[in-house]
Amino acid sequence: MSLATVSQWMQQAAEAVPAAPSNQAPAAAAINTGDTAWVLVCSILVLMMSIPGLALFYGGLVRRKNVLSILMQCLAAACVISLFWHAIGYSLAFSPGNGFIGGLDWAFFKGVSLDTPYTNYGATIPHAAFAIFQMHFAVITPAVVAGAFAERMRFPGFVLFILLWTLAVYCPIAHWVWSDTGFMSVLNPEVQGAGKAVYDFAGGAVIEVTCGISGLICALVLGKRKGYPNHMSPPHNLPLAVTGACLLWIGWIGFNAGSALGANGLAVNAVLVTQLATAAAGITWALLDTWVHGKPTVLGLISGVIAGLVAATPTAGYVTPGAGILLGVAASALAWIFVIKLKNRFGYDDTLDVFGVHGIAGIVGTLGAGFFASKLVNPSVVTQTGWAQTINQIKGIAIIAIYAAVVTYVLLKLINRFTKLRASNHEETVGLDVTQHKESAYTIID
Amino acid sequence: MSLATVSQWMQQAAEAVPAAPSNQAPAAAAINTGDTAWVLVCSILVLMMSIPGLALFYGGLVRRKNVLSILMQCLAAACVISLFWHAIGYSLAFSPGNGFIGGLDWAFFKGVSLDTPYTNYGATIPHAAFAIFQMHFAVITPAVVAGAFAERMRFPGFVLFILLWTLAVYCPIAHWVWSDTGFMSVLNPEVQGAGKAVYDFAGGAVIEVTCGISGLICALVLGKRKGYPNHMSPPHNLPLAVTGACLLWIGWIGFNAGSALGANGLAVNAVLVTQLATAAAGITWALLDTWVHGKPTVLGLISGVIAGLVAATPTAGYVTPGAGILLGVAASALAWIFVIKLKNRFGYDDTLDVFGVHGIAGIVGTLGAGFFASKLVNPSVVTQTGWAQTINQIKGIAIIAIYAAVVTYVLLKLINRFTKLRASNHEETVGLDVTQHKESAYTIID
Amino acid sequence: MSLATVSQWMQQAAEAVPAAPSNQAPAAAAINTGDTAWVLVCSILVLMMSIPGLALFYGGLVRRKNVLSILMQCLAAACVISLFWHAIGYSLAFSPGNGFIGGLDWAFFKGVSLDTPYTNYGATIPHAAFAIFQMHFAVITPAVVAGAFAERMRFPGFVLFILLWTLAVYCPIAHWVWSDTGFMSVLNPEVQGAGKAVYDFAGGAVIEVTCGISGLICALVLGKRKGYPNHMSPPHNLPLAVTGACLLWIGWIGFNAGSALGANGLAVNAVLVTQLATAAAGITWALLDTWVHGKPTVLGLISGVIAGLVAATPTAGYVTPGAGILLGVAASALAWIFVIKLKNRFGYDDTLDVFGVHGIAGIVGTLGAGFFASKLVNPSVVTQTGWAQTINQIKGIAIIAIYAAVVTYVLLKLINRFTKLRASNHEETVGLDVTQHKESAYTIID
Amino acid sequence: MKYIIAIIQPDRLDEVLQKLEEKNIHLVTVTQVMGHGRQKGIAEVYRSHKEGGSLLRKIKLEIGVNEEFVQPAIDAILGGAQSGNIGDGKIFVVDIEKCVRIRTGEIGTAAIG
Amino acid sequence: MKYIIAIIQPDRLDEVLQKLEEKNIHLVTVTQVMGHGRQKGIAEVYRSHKEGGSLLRKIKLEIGVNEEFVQPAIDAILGGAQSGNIGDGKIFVVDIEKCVRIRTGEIGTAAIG
Amino acid sequence: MKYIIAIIQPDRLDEVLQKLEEKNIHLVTVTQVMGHGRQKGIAEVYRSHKEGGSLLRKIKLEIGVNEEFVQPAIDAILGGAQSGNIGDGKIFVVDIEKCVRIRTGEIGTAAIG
Ligand SMILES: Nc1ncnc2c1ncn2[C@@H]1O[C@H](COP(=O)(O)OP(=O)(O)O)[C@@H](O)[C@H]1O
Ligand SMILES: Nc1ncnc2c1ncn2[C@@H]1O[C@H](COP(=O)(O)OP(=O)(O)O)[C@@H](O)[C@H]1O
Ligand SMILES: Nc1ncnc2c1ncn2[C@@H]1O[C@H](COP(=O)(O)OP(=O)(O)O)[C@@H](O)[C@H]1O
Repeated sequence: MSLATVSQWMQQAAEAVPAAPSNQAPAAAAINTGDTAWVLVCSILVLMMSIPGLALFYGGLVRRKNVLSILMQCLAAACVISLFWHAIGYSLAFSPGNGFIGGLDWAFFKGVSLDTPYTNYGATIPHAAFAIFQMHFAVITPAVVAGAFAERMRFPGFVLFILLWTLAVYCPIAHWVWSDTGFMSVLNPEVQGAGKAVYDFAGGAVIEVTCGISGLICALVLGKRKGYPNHMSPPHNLPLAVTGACLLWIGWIGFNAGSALGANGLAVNAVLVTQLATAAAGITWALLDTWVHGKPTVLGLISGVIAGLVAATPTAGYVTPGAGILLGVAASALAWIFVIKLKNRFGYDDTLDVFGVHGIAGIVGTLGAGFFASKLVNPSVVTQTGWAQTINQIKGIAIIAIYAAVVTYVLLKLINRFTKLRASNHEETVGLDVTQHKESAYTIID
Repeated sequence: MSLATVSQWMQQAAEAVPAAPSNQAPAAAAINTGDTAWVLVCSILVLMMSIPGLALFYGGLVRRKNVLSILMQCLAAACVISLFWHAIGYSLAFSPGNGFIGGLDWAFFKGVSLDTPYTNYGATIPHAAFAIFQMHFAVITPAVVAGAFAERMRFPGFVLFILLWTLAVYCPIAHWVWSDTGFMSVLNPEVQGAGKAVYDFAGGAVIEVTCGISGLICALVLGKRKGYPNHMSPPHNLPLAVTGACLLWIGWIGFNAGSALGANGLAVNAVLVTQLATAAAGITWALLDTWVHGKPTVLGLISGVIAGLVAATPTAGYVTPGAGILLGVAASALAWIFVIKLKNRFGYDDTLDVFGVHGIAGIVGTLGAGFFASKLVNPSVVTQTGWAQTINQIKGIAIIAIYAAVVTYVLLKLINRFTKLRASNHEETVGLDVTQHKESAYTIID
Repeated sequence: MSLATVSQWMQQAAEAVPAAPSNQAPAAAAINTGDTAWVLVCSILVLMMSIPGLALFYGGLVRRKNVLSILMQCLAAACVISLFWHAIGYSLAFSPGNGFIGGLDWAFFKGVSLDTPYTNYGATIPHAAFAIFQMHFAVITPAVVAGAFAERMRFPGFVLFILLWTLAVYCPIAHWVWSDTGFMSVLNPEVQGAGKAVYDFAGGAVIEVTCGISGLICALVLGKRKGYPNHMSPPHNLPLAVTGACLLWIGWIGFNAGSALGANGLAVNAVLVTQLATAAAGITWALLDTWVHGKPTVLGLISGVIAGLVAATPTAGYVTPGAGILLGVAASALAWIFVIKLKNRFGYDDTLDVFGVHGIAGIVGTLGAGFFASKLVNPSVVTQTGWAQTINQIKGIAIIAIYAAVVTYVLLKLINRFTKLRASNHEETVGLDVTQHKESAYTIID
Repeated sequence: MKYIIAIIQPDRLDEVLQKLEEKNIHLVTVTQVMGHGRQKGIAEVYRSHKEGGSLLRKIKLEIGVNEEFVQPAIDAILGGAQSGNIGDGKIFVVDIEKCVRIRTGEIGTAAIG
Repeated sequence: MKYIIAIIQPDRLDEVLQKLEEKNIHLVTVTQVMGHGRQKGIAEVYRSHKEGGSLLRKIKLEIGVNEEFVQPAIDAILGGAQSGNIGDGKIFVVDIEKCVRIRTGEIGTAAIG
Repeated sequence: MKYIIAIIQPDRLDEVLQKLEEKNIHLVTVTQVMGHGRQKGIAEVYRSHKEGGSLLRKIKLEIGVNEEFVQPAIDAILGGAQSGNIGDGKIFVVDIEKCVRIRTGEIGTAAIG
């Protein structure tokens, strides 16, 4: 085989995965550069949420000996899930298929145009821009789950878990709610026409509830950390956690407002709702802390901030700022009650309160997105609001929660047969950084 | 009262705060998605300046035991002022009113359209996008002031202070200079026509001078920290402060260039002036440090950078890059002289040199904005330049400074009657983190 | 001389450096706000790569006593090179001239319009936006080189070095490859017509190879650090380095996709290729580490990520995602082999592996940009691909490498006559922070 | 009165403190130190540079006790810190001449506990 | 020659150093340590987890002195560190056999100051 | 058995450890401390505030040795740490009553090395 042949073959191999043929002529006229710029920037902001945002937020909250393991998990999610999403994830989640799952037509972004829109997913931006935006949603979702089993999951098991979980949990659920053929999607004309769609603007159910429930199952299956709950160390570096929380806030604006898929009025509403719900939620938690502990804590305030961002996620493109504020307050208060008051009674160890914050606030937000959905905000999709829609939301949440719980459980049990998920006693006491990655985060002598 | 009634009532309550009716038909044609995307991105950048930018910058410079208190103050400003701005701040500052203050017509963003412009505040972007952009200006302003009384103000007093200060100091001053009815505003046809407007592109007077003067008053009223000036600790974490300064720099480009309210030539000029003035100012401080101390310090360089950013704030949309560089050098040199040479003689304790850096550089920049304002850069608004305009600027600065000083003083005295502003001796020596927030920033054993 | 005269003179001086007369009438119609917004945002992202991205990445990897020196070097590059670029750098690199170097017509951005395009460098964005975007490329390039001589170069020598190096190495090379008169530029119709152009989308050769080779020369000329290779400390703060690496990743998307000079299909392709190549490269390094050391290390993964970003740099606008993934894997694997296996044999001390990572991956990427360049991705510029083009790339790399090596060597020897480049033994053991900047990064008692 | 200085593995701190409590020894001062010893540690890897582990993280305990508590303290430390592996550390006992409780100014054996 | 080891509250460091200066004791070595004692500390709160304060931040001072400075040193420490609250800490005095000034190689009582 | 406590300049740590190795002293415990002394340090500058250097970074070494190693240890420390400048530090030698190797429970002179 001559060198030229090899090279030709390699080139063909490379082109066999074409980014997209760009000759779907006339529709191209619809592309708007302002909308495209906005969605690309938002996709960068969403990536920033995972790395370094979430990584630092979680990393600052764990012990010194486990901080690298958290950073590594977030980085691994960014690497592994990006490739997976390009390969088959996007296609499974968003390509036309049945109500439950998409097909493989868009595997390796085949047919996902670089310069023409797929009208249902953004009529004014290239289809591939939408697919990239969604890629970063798929990246952050399993990274959020990691907070539930922080400080005690072995790394090989983690990688296997996020891969299978994205395949079996995230892709289907995203398909149900957001694809144009999903069985509870507003984009599915039949479902929407029948008034059976679930409103979830940027992922209150798809991402937050799914994360919360899956995290809870992980925490239960993996068991408590040694010494929990009596001998826990405080967060090793709160400024790091605050930095992460701030970057999450910043990025989350792109997460929610980018979901408008254009630099339009809906995006503006989403920015506003996100900011106000978050602010209200942060204050709520701080006040509750003050009431019970005498002082507002920084960790409390940023926990409230996260709860508010979560609550804004499903709602930002459906409700008015006033409703957003109400939901921010409610989500933060309920998350607070759960994390501060109820959690200790149940005795499971959800390390960084993925269920308590993301799960609870995700449920509150998703219910609120139905209840408060307003035609003034989102004229195109709203056919019903109030209680009628809230019932749809409840159904949606229930189906998603049950599905996520069952499949997560099965996956954990399955993976555990191949590679131990839970760190050994020795690995846990010595720390995951040294035992899983042969590194220490900080030197202690100058 | 039936459940349905309650729910209806709640929905109405939520909608009673409508984001904006979107049926102000024809003007909508003027919205430009590129400009909208730019302003939304810039508003995110400005939020990033406060959290985590300023928070880390200040946080790294204080002692280990007070870092959380700084982070908390910046976060609290982001939460509290966002809600306040939406409720009444924006309306007071920008809605039509008399020359001194706006009305309440735009309270809760009523009538602030999501998809049509308010021509005077950006003819090509939704009115609400402008209001959001300004929200983040209102957030960062009191957060900057916090540097003056860092390490010694109790948290409850702080929250009360920023709220009242934004109401009574910031909103009026913003109205005077930036609203279309303000008595020194270029947007007020009468004022501008009479050649009496003050040129302040992004807030050299409105924000920086106001902060500097208010900070000075705070430092004087609260008194010195224990041990000042002889027993001060060095910054506890300079890399944190550098990270913050870098994020301030990054975000400030959006702050200045976003004030062009579109992705246009003015924005490009603002980016350029900001970058060059900042670079020149950083170098200036480093050279002065080298001259006096023998070495350029990192803290010095970033102090110069901040001075340069401040100097670029009022000027970025009025002057050429050449003038920007001159002003960056001048602002940095004068701030240096003040902070390094003069300050110690006065014997007040402006912890993080809010007056020395923001106040001084803000004055230099605002004067320069008048003196160097060029029709080539900003054809629409310039009616006069040079000395004539500089006199306007001096008047404007004087009025703002006196007003800010007096009202800040009154507010501090007032608040102190309800809640002690100054930390007790014990709170100060133990540190604000533990005494105000019941948390420590870092663990010291792995 | 009256005061008025002085002031007039000063104003003229300021205006003598006009940002640009804006009356090049009709072409203005071509400006697209979406494209402009995108390029401005990307230029901010590229600045974020240098400060704080690269600064933190490098800063976390050195010893505690040298972290400030790294931060200072990155900040100094941002200040010094910005001014230099505005003064003459941009003109030398991009203004029409001969094949080797540009002229001085665009010195101080004279004639670089704020609101009309220079069609060859972005037909839909203001010329000055392009010049600003390129400014940040010029800033980061010498900052990357600094990794090679970290922990041992004196600061005055450093400043002199980056200034002369940008003048004598970077500006010419950028001119060759990217200006419309460069002798290996695709924008030079003669060169491109003759099929002699080098494809380098965002700087695989211009930036990465140049950095790698120059870094290598610096490492050789300055000699090893004391104790190298046996008594080296581990990175003093890996979470800091990870934060920096994440910000590099985030910013690099803007670096590569901004090079499309618009929010278009090419930008979308660049985002996608960058993400996938980076992800694949990160995983590759982690797998190789696992294979040899038993565990995937965090430092390894982020090293792979950098290698992937480097590999995507020249290719992002020329190849398909499939080819991008292949190149990411190849670049990471080769960099790994070099850094982990070969480097120790050569016995030079390239502190942070500038040659091993940037140089090697830059070569791989630049070769791949030629070999895999696809008309589907970049219809306008591709006239030949495969081996024919790869030969061009090899020639280009060779010329650039030799030129960079020779000139860097001469500069170092020259500068050393005026100011010692290498820190003294005492300076090195005590640390550069205290000896070069009179500061310590961290306090050790609360 | 004796001053007990013990160097132990960091992951043993919790258990040692617990064992000491069990013996009614509540007052301990803990310092983070680096140990240079014959133990090699889990090899850490930083790119091309493998940390042989010349300085490893350890915890130092200091405990001032009256004579009758010396042996219980040693037993407690051994009980909590002994794993049988290289790197477990050392206990040193030094004589104290004087002990003062700062709060009260009390001196001697009454002050120590 | 005696070696004085004192554990004090972190916020007392400045005052103790000042009092020592007043007694002409200039040479001190300071370490950041964690104390395990009966003091409970200001309760810290981290979400659902309340720090009872089992290990609290303390400062350890070490001072080598000639006999005649022992009592002045103790007095200075008491003067600067005593607040009367639980957690004020302890002072231990240990005998030194030998002292060497590294700079000069001097030995004994001349070397210590 | 003696307990040697040495305060040295941070930049001397590597050399001291090496010299100790040469004398077959392998077991050392290292702590980062701050020294208050007559040395003024390289003045650090933070805006208007010049650090006179009242507390400077130092390294503390602790070495438990049998009698015959006391002098070699002192020599090694002097050899590695002496620069002749103020701030070089001190060496203190204290008597050890008892030494236990945690790993084996061995006691006394056999345990120390
Ligand atoms: N003689 C000694 N002097 C000071 N520190 C010691 C001494 N012996 C042991 N150590 C400390 O104990 C730690 C463990 O010692 P090592 O020799 O590794 O294990 P082992 O005692 O089990 O043989 C060392 O790292 C050191 O910190
Ligand atoms: N016997 C001791 N041995 C070692 N450290 C001690 C001893 N007694 C007190 N300490 C140190 O002093 C600190 C204060 O002691 P504590 O019992 O809380 O207060 P008080 O001495 O006022 O009763 C402790 O946290 C511990 O670090
Ligand atoms: N008597 C002492 N007690 C405790 N620490 C001491 C004593 N003497 C010196 N040191 C430590 O040694 C360091 C160096 O001492 P210094 O007086 O500056 O230098 P020199 O010993 O060369 O005169 C001090 O910072 C301190 O940490």
